[in-house]
Amino acid sequence: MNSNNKIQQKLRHEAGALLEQNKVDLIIGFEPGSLKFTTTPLITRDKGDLDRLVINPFIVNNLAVFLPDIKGPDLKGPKLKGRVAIVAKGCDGRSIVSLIQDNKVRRDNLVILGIPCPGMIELRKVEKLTGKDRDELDDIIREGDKVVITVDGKASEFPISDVLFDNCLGCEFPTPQDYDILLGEPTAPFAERSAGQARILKGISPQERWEFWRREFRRCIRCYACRNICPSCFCQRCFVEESEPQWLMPVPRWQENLMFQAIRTIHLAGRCSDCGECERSCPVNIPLRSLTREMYDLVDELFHFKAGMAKDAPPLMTHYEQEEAKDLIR
Amino acid sequence: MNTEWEPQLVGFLCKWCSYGGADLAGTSRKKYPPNIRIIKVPCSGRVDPLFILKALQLGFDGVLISGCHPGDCHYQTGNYRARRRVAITKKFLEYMGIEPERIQASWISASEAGKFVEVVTEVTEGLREIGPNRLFDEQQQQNTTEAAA
Amino acid sequence: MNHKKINKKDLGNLLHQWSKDYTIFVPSNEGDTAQMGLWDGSDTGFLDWYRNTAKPPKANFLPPVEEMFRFQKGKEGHSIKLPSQEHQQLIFGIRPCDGRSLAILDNIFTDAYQDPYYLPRREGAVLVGLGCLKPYDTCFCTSLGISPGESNDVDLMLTDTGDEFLIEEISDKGKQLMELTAGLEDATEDDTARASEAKGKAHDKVTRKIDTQHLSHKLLSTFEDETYWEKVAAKCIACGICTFLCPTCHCFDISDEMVKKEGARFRCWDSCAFPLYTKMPMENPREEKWQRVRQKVCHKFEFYPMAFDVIACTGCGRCIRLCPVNWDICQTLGQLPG
Amino acid sequence: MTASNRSRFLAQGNVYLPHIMVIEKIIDETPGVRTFHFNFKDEKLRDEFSFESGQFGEYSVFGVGEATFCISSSPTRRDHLEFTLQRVGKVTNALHRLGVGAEIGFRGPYGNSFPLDLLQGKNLVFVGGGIGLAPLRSLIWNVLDNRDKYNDIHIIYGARSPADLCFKYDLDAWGNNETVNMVTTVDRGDESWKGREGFVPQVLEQVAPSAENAIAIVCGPPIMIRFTFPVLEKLGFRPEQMVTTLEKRMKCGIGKCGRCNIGNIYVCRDGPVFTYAQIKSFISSEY
Repeated sequence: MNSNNKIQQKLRHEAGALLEQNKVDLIIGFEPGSLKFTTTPLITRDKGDLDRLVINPFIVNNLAVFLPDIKGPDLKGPKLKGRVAIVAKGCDGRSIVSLIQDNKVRRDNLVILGIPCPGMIELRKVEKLTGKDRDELDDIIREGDKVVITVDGKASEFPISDVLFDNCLGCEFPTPQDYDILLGEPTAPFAERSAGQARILKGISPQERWEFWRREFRRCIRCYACRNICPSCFCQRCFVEESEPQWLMPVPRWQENLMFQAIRTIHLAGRCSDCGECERSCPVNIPLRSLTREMYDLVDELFHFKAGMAKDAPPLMTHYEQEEAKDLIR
Repeated sequence: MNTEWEPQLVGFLCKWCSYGGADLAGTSRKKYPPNIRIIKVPCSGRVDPLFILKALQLGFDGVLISGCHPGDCHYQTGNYRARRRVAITKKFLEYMGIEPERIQASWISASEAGKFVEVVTEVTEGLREIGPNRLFDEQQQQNTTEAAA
Repeated sequence: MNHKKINKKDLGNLLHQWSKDYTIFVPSNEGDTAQMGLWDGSDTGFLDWYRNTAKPPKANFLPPVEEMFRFQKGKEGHSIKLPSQEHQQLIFGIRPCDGRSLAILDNIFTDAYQDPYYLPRREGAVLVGLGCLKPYDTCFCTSLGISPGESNDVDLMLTDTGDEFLIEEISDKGKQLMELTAGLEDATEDDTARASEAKGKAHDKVTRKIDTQHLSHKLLSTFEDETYWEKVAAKCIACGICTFLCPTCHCFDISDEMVKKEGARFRCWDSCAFPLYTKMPMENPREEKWQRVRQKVCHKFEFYPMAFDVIACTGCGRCIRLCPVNWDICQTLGQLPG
Repeated sequence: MTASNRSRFLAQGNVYLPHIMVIEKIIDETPGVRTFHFNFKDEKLRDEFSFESGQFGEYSVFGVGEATFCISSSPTRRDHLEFTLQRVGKVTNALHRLGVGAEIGFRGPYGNSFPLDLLQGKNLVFVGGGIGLAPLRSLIWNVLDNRDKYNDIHIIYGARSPADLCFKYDLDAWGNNETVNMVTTVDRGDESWKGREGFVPQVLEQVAPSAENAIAIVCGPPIMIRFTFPVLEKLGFRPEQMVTTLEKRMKCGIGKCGRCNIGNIYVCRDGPVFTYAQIKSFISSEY
């Protein structure tokens, strides 16, 4: 689309200037993926790579995941020494701020290239809508609040809300909270955000909810994609890898799987920006965002805290108010 | 047929306040339900959500976290942090389907033997009402009242 | 050789017949995730949507987690009890790439020591292959000597000829099964011709290619090229998707559990993508992410062929299709310097 | 060397099932290192079992897990088996908590062994560091029990401090053996230490055993091994004259679980004993 093209042009230009003027050492952005309708993270020091940078409705990854020097248990990320310019949508931007709050990255080492985000297209939804797999689709074109999907040469139009990620539909802050350069004009969130609330389990009994999760987590293979794709999961050593004491067996049984995800989500309290990457990356389609969004809403309800809004604010769990959550304690 | 099920409760008690309260209850020969197993912790702020979930996974029917009253923490702010943690854990696990009655928190000072007795009694009775913890059993939870009936 | 055929509408009856001797597994969709699941006894609706499973059929032989044995501590010391095993499974609809993957896995589980869990399952199982007419854009099986419509690694091979399936006997086991199977029609020459046409078409639909010539040599000369591997690995998030869901990855972990004097030893999938996999108390030979990515690539395309003379990749494309950052093995192989 | 061994190890039945063993004696070697004497609970198996110096086993504490250690006793001494371990993790900690009479699981022996046929008639130079003496010790006793088959024997052993020296009873025995040239060294001595000071590779260079008709057998921490090979080369040893045993994280012990590979070599199946010539030709530098 036109505006994307313009933003893309500007991005390449700005990124090139930053590298050229030695203001940053590394660019983290998106380039076209190897498959139709996909993009892939581009992490480069090479100016020659920059004409591959893209902005389109498929730039789904939360690139903040690459920022902490150390990611996961003894798991070193790419060598990010020096200053980094990073492309950030609204949710990515909040993850970055959250990392700054947690002292995982320094603001003055970053140049944030903000993207006002109109929402990303979820291919699973397109597949459901058309009854076709991604590779069988001819084209997906976003036109404002419509999307035109072409299958077997036949184009059909749908409202954009039919194909956007739930977290995009429920997004409160599509424009990054903190940026150095904003590519494009700030965007407003969707007026009607209830579709993205993800409280899919409200109104059923605790037993039914537990039964639901028990069933879902039977499928989990413990590939840890949810953890490794998550910018807020930056522990050097994850509790599941502790051996003394061994909190969890490393085997993918539903009891352990469920406990892993419960504790992981609790660790995300006040950090999760609802980017939905955990759910998107899950190879067995466990609705993980239902959990993270619940946590997102919970911290807002209980402590009026939203993750990644102010880089100078203390992280949720290191802070307290005299009067809060009193009714939960006897 | 009629099973002699008794609720099993694990209590993480802060060594400065609540543990003293429990101690006092004992030395002053107050009666409280024998269903609680007490683990002394240096501060209620030491209680990791993992402890709570692990206790439930091991089959305990409920978990009680107890520390000093707000403002009285030996380490100044430990209990305030515990409060945030407990609030989030309790509410979140409720969403996952764990009955809120199974996760309880209280402020009990070293002199409040009476409150300790009261809290343990109430929590135990609450657990008796909701029945045994079958959360992590392999098979789907049958009618929980069946065992009690 | 004379082949048989069956009308698609009668497939349920056929599976029902087989279910008397075998536990039947068919492509099933659990929570939008395709895998070889227990057949419910009637549904053949998978024929409408099935292209390939996300969870590879290796899971039926090397399950994500299995109990190796149980132990008990009594007055007389420890005693060990082996679990009983259900061996007679029939997997319907396995794709040629996945058929090959099991043949590849057989190497490792028969090498030097016979694996007492995998092999009995393998020996007891019947694989009914189903030719692939609609390969994904991630498929590159033809570069690895596999044709989407044909397989010598299964026991029976089915080809979609429109309203019917042509059934070919591939192995002795398949032949025996056919002898016991009633109610099948003989295929005509016309049927066979239509089947081979379908196979040819399918073969041409696989457009993604890798060049396996000199691959081993290139990997060897690139092995110490840290810059290349670091660049390749930069966007990898080191999760276990590509290895767990790879039909030929077979690495596993062994761990114990004990509750109240009774316990079990488990074996479960493990992945070279995880740093803990090789971590020793004092050092870790593959601490860095790029070393682990290199290990994954080299194991499949260099080390495994050195040991067993076959590339440990079938071109099924799962690792590309399911990767959350679109890390593409074909690109990595295609851009190898040297 | 590996191919012939493979068929020999072909096991019957379930290879993952451990034998129940009983701990008969525990020796504290250093504050963190213990030697366990153990034996098959089933007395029939005591006679049936055989192994060679350099082979290893998988030891388990039921309910905790399995870990890999070499058999540190000599096959020439059959009344019991020994293994030696440092407490570093979950399983080793659990093993250290066990007492005499406790039961452990054992499966093995796995892997290849020191090439005795190659060593016969040669001058032998044993170079060991720290707990790395455990596999060497099996071989040294093996050699000493057949003393007439071998020529000169040098043993150069070192540890960080006098307290870190393992198998002090063996060191004494070898020191008192007139047919052995025994040198013990520590990185840093204390008041009571009257022996040599210095790192093993340096001491090796000072002792300077001749490479003529000799084989060097090296085992110790990786850093020591890396510095020892160049010294041996300087002394005139060819890569074929240097033998070592490698350590990797292992789970299955039988070449299936995947983690102990170096290039196309599985240390558990193709090793753990290699000549330096073999290691040099590995594709991977990950050893």
